[in-house]
Amino acid sequence: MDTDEQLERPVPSSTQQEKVRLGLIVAAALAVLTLIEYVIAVGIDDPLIWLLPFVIAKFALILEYFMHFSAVLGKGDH
Amino acid sequence: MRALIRAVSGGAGGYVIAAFVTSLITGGSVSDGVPVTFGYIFALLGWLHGIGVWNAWAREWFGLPPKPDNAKGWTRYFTFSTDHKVIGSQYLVTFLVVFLVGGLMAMVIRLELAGTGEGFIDADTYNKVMSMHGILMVAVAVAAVLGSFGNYLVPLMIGADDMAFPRINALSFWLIPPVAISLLSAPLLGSFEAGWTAYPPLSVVAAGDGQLLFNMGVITFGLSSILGGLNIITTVATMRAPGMTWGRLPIFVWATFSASLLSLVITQFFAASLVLIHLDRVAGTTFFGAAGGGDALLYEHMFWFYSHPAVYIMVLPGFGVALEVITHFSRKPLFAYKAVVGAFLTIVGLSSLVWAHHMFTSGMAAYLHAPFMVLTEAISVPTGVIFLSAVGTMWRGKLWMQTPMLLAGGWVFNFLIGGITGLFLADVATDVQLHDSYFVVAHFHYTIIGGSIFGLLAAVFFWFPKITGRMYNETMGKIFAVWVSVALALVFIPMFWVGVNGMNRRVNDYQQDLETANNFISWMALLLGLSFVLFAVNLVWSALRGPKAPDNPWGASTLEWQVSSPPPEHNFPLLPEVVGHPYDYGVPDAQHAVVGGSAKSED
Amino acid sequence: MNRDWLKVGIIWAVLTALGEVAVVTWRMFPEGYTREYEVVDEAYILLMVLAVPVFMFMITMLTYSVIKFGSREQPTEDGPPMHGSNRVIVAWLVITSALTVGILINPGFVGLSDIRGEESSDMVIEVEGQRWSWKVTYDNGIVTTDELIVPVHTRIRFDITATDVLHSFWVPAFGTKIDAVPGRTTELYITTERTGTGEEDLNLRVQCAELCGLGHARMAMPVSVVGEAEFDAWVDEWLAAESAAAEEG
Amino acid sequence: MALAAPAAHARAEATYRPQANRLGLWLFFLSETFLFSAMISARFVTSGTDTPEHLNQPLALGITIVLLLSSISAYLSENAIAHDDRAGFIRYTRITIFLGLVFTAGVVLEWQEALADFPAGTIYGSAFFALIGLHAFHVVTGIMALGVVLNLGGKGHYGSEDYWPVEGTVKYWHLVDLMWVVIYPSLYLF
Repeated sequence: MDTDEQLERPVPSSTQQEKVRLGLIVAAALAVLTLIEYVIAVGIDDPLIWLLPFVIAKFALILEYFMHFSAVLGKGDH
Repeated sequence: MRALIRAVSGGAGGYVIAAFVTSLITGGSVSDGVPVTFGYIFALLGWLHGIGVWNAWAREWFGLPPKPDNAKGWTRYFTFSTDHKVIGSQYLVTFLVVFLVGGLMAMVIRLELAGTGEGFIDADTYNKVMSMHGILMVAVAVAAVLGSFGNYLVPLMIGADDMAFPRINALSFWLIPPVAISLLSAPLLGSFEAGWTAYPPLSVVAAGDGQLLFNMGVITFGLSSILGGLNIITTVATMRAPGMTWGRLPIFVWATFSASLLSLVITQFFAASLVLIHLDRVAGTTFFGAAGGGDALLYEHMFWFYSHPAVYIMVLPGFGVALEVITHFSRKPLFAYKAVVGAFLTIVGLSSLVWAHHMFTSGMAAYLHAPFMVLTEAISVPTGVIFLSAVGTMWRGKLWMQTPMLLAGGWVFNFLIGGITGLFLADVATDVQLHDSYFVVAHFHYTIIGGSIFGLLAAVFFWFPKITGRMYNETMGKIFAVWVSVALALVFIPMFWVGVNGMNRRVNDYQQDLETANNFISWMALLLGLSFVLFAVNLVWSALRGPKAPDNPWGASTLEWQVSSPPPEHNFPLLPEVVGHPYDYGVPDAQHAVVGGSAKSED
Repeated sequence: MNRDWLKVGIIWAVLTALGEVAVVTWRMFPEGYTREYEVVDEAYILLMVLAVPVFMFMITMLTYSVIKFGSREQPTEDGPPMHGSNRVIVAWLVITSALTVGILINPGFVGLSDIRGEESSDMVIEVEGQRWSWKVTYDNGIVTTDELIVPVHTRIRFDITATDVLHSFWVPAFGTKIDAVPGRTTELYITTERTGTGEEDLNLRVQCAELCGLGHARMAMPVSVVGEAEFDAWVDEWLAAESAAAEEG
Repeated sequence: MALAAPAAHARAEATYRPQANRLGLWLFFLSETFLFSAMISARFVTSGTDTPEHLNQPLALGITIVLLLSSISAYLSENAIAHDDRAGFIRYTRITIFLGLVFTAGVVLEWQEALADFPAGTIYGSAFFALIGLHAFHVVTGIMALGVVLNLGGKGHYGSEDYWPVEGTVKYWHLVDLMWVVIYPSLYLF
């Protein structure tokens, strides 16, 4: 699996530390988004429309950085 | 056989122990909702454990070496075999038996309806038989072609040695027997009267716990469908032989692929809606109870979001079989191959957007009527392409009128009637009168029997030599093909008439003036039922005593016919190499594939 | 090849003509009693008229191919390699799409607006379904459970609900139906046009059309469409009987 | 299967497997998404965006954060085994399981309060228990799967060349988190 990723990316850069840092940054972003969500929900009546962008953003972050969704599209056919 | 005995005892033991322990904890009766639920879950686990999931698979999860059951000969059909050909045969035999059982129930229904009043059976029994006939036949239509021929043929046709996930494949078959057992035993737990559609509140308030076994059985069946669909999609996407591009896939593979796409995603909606019914019955939730603020229409939306596309899960493989048979027996390339593939995928996309045409009279918001009518009728355009392909392929071909070809012709005729009468139900003005009448009964029997069951019958005869290695009896086959087609028309054409004349469906009694017509239908139904005796005799006798079949009795071009009958254990001694279209009949020097390892470079 | 097409064309034209004559002369629907029923009947016949040529084309192609090109023996050579030209496919798509658009407009949208009609009524009748009987409440307070009596030439709105499970309010001779849903009130409009009684015509009955359990098939009650004078007389009689009963009690 | 197959098939297996596994897993996720969509739409159809007043908001925010943290540790454990850091893998997987158990305990606590305030017989309660129950079922199966890979990883299975079971399990764990991203606002915030 790793070899596949290396084939795709020209620079064999992703060392363990760099990936850890990336993961922590994404997680921090998720935490911040969640807290903002909570604050909005407490502050505003009927906050559906305001919360949707946050839901979509969190969804996309997890899908892309934690689950590597684009990898499955890139290697779809053989 | 040992595995099967272990499985049965595991299932029975699991049920008894779990139900008993749960009833002790809840302090209620063993036949209450909660004990039945847990009993079923543990029965399922016990069954799977016994059949070999533990030995062949789960041991790996704990770092133990797996102990696959390497049974040979006929006993391997009773084990957790991962050979897609064994699994395909298991599916086929199971569903043919279920089909015949469901057919017997249809006979019981027609016996009751031969005259007015309560004659043959009482209303409660009638509702049970009617519900059972419905769900068994729906299961047959969903999985008979897809599960059996899909499993058996997809790897062969694309030049693979097996499915992508052989163990998941075995699992998806072995989930079926518990489903059959739980459905058949549902009436024993009390009334089971809500039909296969299980509309709440009836399915929630109905006394007796047959509904619980129905819910869990159907959810398990859904799981099996989802896993099967997932497997076929992955297999087609990743296991194709070198040179087998998407544009060279046999049309049957495209058909199963499209049906699998649908079954993968939409089945979850049926599962979810039954989970909600189950919770309403067992856990005291109130999704569908008006008193607690629930809404019965929610179920109808969720249910039809599955059950309308499910019709295409049923008929798409049938389309594939019919076109496959027609092209081989016409000795011509499949007419408009690319357009047909496009039509399949369009049907997949559109079919999940049309569900509410089942609800024109349900009391849903009036503004939904027009869009759903438009979308529903739009689906007739891609379906029309299939018909174009069928008659275009036959036109000026060299038609060989063997049994499979006769049945494929019957498929065109019957599905045509089913499709055209569908327009009357998609149109709001006619649907408000015809909905829930016998017109609907006739329409969907024409659609499902025409689209799916005739595909199944054609497939059975077409691939019988490949699967069993023996030829069926051609004369008996031809008599059956003509008999079943004629009897079908005699049963269901009059049903359109009684529907238009005011007879509603799912009744054990009807108005006096329709007695003659119903009596006629019942006799013709008996005739239709008898034709399957001939079918069964032909298959059983031929499988045991029929003459040996050559590898390619039809002179067909696709890959499964290039190996021995029945195919060797790993399908192809060497990976085949695909060099051309599957159906290039009449094209000089055309070749579909190089099989057997003879060296030839791709050009 | 051209001769094949000529023959197919002739057979198709003859079969279509016969089919159209049959569809127009043999009215499949029995007589109805409302304006809505006529809308349904017309839409049904129009769909039949449009379906016949399509059906006959497929049947002609199918049987002609089998008879002309079919053989009991295994063919020794292949047919011509026709893969299907884009022209044929496009033409087919255009024709089927045009037909679809045609039936969407009429009877589709036309029928949809016709069958709904105006949202006004001369009379409102409440109907309540329960297992396994119907309860009818008129706007003047009359309650019946054994028959539904409506005046002729009247636009009536039915307010329908159910107390236990789903039912469906269907009078086959009225040409329309709607479900009775617990917790909801659904509305159905009809305009009566002819008189008749449930004894003469079995399709003049309120029939439950949604599976509701044991007594589903017999959840029916007769319907009478009567002249206005007769209806008024029935109302007076009923009210008189009620007040007499009230005095006695 | 593969062991008994001739050489040609062994070759085929080696080239196709990882790709097939990954595709299969994503198809399964797609299917799961439809299940969750069905349940979430049931919540909005029956009870709109209503929420009762008695919801324990701090607890819900707390378990949301816990689940998010467990996603990070799952990410770190996959990353560790991909670089042959077995000790890190074991550490982070243990943390993930622990956080998953904390989340489950939070749900149990929450249900005890909820049963009193809005029982299953109310329409919001129906949606609440069904949806959280469905999610909790996935959490529990995820914990079991993590337990299996932890056990096997501890026995020396997996390495940078072959860690598909870890990858699959961790992806499943992220799916559980992903669904919570939608369920949490649907039930508590909207």
